Amino acid sequence: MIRRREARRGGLGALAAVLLVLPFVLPNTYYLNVAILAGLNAIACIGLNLLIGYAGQISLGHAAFFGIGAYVSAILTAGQGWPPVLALLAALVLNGALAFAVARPILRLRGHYLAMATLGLGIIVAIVLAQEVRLTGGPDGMPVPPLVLLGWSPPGEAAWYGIVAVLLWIAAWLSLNLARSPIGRALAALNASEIAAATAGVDVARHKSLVFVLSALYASLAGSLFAHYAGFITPAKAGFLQSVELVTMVVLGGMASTFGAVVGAAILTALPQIFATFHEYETIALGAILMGIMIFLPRGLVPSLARLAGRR
Amino acid sequence: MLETFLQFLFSGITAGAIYALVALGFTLIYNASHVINFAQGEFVMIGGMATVFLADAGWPIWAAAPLAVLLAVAVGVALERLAIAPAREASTVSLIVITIGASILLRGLAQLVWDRNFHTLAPFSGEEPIRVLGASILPQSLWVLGGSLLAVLALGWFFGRTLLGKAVIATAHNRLAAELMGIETRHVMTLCFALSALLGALGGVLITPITLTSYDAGVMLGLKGFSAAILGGMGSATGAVVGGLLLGVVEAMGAGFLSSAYKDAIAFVLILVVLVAVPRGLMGARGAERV
Amino acid sequence: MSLLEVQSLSKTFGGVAAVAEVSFELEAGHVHSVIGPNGAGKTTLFNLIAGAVRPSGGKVRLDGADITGLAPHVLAERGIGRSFQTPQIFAAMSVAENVMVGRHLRLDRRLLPSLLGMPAVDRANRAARERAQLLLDQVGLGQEADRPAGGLAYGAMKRLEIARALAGDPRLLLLDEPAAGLNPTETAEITALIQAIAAAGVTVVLVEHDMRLVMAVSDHIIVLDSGRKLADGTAAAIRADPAVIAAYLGQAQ
Amino acid sequence: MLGLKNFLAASALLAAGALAFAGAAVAQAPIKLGAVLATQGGPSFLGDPEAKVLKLYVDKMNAEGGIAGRKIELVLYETNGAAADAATFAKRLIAQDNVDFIIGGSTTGETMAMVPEIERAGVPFVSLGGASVIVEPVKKWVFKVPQTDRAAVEKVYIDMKQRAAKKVGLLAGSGGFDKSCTDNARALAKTHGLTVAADETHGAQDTDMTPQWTKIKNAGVDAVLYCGFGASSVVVTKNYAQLGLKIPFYHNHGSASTRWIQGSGAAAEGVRLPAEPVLVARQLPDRDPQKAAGVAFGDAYKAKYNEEPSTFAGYAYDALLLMADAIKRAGGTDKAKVRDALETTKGLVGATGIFTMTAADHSGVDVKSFRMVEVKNGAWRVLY
Repeated sequence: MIRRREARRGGLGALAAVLLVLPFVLPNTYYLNVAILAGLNAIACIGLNLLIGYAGQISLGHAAFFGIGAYVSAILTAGQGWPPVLALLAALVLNGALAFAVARPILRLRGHYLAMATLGLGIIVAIVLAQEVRLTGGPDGMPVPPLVLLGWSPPGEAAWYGIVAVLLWIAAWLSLNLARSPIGRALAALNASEIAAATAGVDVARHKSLVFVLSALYASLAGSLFAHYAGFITPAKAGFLQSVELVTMVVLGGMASTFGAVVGAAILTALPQIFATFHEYETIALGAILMGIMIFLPRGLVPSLARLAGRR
Repeated sequence: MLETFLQFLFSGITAGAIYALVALGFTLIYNASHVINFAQGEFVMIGGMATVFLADAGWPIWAAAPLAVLLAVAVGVALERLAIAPAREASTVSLIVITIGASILLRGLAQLVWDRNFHTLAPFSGEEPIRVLGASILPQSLWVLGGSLLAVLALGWFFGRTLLGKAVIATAHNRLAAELMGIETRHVMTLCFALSALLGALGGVLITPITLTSYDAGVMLGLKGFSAAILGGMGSATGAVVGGLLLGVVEAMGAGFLSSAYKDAIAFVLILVVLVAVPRGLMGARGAERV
Repeated sequence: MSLLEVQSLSKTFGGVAAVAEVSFELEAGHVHSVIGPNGAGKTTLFNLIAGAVRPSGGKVRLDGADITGLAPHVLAERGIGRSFQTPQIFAAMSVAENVMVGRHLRLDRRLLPSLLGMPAVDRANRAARERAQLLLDQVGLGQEADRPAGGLAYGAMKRLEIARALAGDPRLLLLDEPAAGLNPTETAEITALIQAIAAAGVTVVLVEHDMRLVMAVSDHIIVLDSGRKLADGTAAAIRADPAVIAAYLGQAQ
Repeated sequence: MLGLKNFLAASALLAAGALAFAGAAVAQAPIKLGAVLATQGGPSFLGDPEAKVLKLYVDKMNAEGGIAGRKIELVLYETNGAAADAATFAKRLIAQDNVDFIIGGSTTGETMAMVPEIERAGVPFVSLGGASVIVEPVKKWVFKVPQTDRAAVEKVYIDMKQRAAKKVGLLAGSGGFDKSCTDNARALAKTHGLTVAADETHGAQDTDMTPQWTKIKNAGVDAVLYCGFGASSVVVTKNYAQLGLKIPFYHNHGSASTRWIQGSGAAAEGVRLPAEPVLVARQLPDRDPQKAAGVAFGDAYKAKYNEEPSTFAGYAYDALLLMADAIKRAGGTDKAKVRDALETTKGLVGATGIFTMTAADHSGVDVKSFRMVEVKNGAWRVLY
């Protein structure tokens, strides 16, 4: 246990160090932009990892919560003139309520059936966002007013980077705290054996609901911030492919590893940028790398590499 | 009214038969390995695209189609041998990500080797619609429907009557026990991927005259096929067909009687309701977990 | 007064009765055993009592309160602990963490302090860890506390399950074949362990095939055959029961 | 120290990644043209021909000595139509590639996502997106080539009225292109004396649209406008023929390609749509100023890619023409001067229209340049 606490502190320290150094080594605002997007994805992935990695419950519809976060922020600030922070909180409440309402019936399902149910849920949300043109602007999307915090609006990439970096660090810190609490152990327990966890006194349904809501809140926060940062959103951000991308980030980085979620998000956000100049080879390279990592490091990057490093 | 209803029904059956064919491919691989192959839609795409391009190069359809199917089978075998078998110890989710990677890779290859346009094939027996009580259905839809039924019968015979098929079932139930009984589970897995690719590609050839095809046609087909397979109960061949047809008919009725803008949402709501009521799909395996 | 009262409990799976009209009472502080040939319904009986399976009919009362069909985690809260026929351990966790999960109900489970990593959570974790070490020492796994549980031998997993169940401070402990797959030395250890648990005031129910173990520790034995109760009484009485002998001899030959 | 190791490993990977995409040093001499096009996914029917044209004509212009003696260097980023990616690529073109001019956003969504960054940085920008929101209200740096989809709908409605239609049915796909078209169709119906009697939608890559057609038929409409593109536009047309419908049937310019006719076969006969001149350049009368440009463009495209250009290919060509014209008149690549020159474009004859920009109009073409065409014997015929 002591060893682990140190590892947690070391990891959080390293994360802080990387986040602090990054803006000084990145050559221009474009790189900062990629870092911000990676950071926002990472926040969503840390939440998703609580659900998939720790509790072992797959969700192929998580982009829906990201999308709802983004659209609630967009609609309330652009259409209703709400202050952005209030809109962001409203998005959290709405997403939390939605996740809570669907959690119990849906999380009774297991494995591929759960994958199907969450996938269906995500698609339904994406369809609503695309069809309700009057509210959401339809498939072509809608503009979002800038973020305002206590009368201050982040003027550019650097300020945004600061906000996202701080929130990312806090998100990781909360996730690591939860993981080593009795709740975190209960999640890992129900992941391994639901019946054994229940027999040990873990209210399985309640814990599944709890982690589902929590992961929805992470996605909602990331979505609201993304909407204000990008200044424009489309329903594609809530779609099936986006959900698959989030899951892929978590699995690629390493399941049940908070830092893995961050690394997975960073890599999958940066990779398309690296390959952007390959044009028709871009998709081939992306697919091949994804397969290669999962074949040779099936536990995901961070846990597999940590294991290799530990062996030496 | 009857005419309208019949037309919706025919539309549903046309779409449903297509979903059923794709769902059967999912079922086959799932039965042998409990892997959900997210590249299943790409097998369908390869079948369609390869046939189109061979036909464009002057090959007659009766030669182009088998060759295209053969190509898909080769891809299926390669996928199993190069990507799934080496990662046998990986978790289910990791395997899903591998197949997602494969689907991205295959799409990338298809747009490089072929192109990014949509293509079509001439219908096998003409375009003259068949009229029944004022509603109409294309002859090609009957080809697709017949193909699904034939596939179900063939699979039923394969799993129920042949030694090889029984070996597949045994492998699915308990790999270790199957190996102890002398079954080469390695080959069983490869065989299932090959068969699944064959089924998918055959479906691709049959449906292209109706739906057209393009390098990314597999995404939506894969999604709908997966939904159909789950709705019917993953692992059941009959369930795949029932799920496919039901999904198609619900979409058509939803579009016709409720709202065409929300027809996909209506279909997914139905799937959610079914899963909440019957957590293992309509015809999925029943029984309590043993502890 | 009896701790657990089972009244015409039944369970059918697809028309086949796994447990049929079984009734008995368990006296507090004693060691009870459920024996019977394979397929007699012993594990199903456990599953019914511990809430893993909902009964088709009948009643279960704990200390006079009706607990029929309650969820496993509620029953755990009421004081029922159990182990499984095939060990259900949390393989990815350490041995000590497995036991700490068993302590779940006695810990601070509020969300906010957990997220914020408040000192109270640390304190609870430390206390749970200490308690886990004590229990692991008791089942003979004290040295393995920090190893991954998935790497344990089969017999050790069975003992780990007992430690995990004890961590919840149960009043009633159901042990499903604790001695299966153990060598004679280990069986002797488990025998002593069961006696120690009972001596501490926990009511124990065993499902076990090892008759020597059963006869050595049991105050009271229930015999099941094809889902029905065949006999019910002290070890000596059961040994002399002609119906039991017939059933067992019929089985053994 | 597990976590630290994790993190070191991760940072190393990231660093390697960063190195890999650190670009080469910026060269001064050439004109840097940035482009963001949706060559993949649903809208690839737009982006794919557009990218082909840019590659073809940048090479062609360079072979002919470039613009005002300077070569053009094309920096092209491809998307699948995702607006978020387009925004990132806009930042990349501006901050990383230091481009002088940006063409793209094949779709309205991409364009609108790129606009905030482009307006902030101040780079002359010509969009290939269709919706009118792109230039209404006028944004300082943003121009566009395609006629607004509103103009296309108006052209169709005028033709419907001439055929004495009163009730119109709408059928559309679910993409942004489709939705924007139907929105206009709903809004404009009244002013053209039409009522929308049926309003149906199909999903992306749907396999059968006969339910929608049945509902439209039962609504007793006099004419139908389809808003969509790609494989779906073929399936819709085939289903129309399958049901034996005889209602006057219009597509919007999403189907304006030879590929669509080939895919639809006999079912396409009699379908009308509003098209830019490039699609039917050869049939235009010789006195039509657009004939020469259109024919030359079509021949060059066909020679290189062995297919007829769609109208979308024409958009990219015209965007290039607008850029070359503006840079020549601005006497260099000073961004503010190029922008001012763009805004004073006058009578520039392109493949899809004749462009005259003003401070109030950053689109520059009007309804007159649309031609109404009809499919006859498997080919486009100009009606008027």
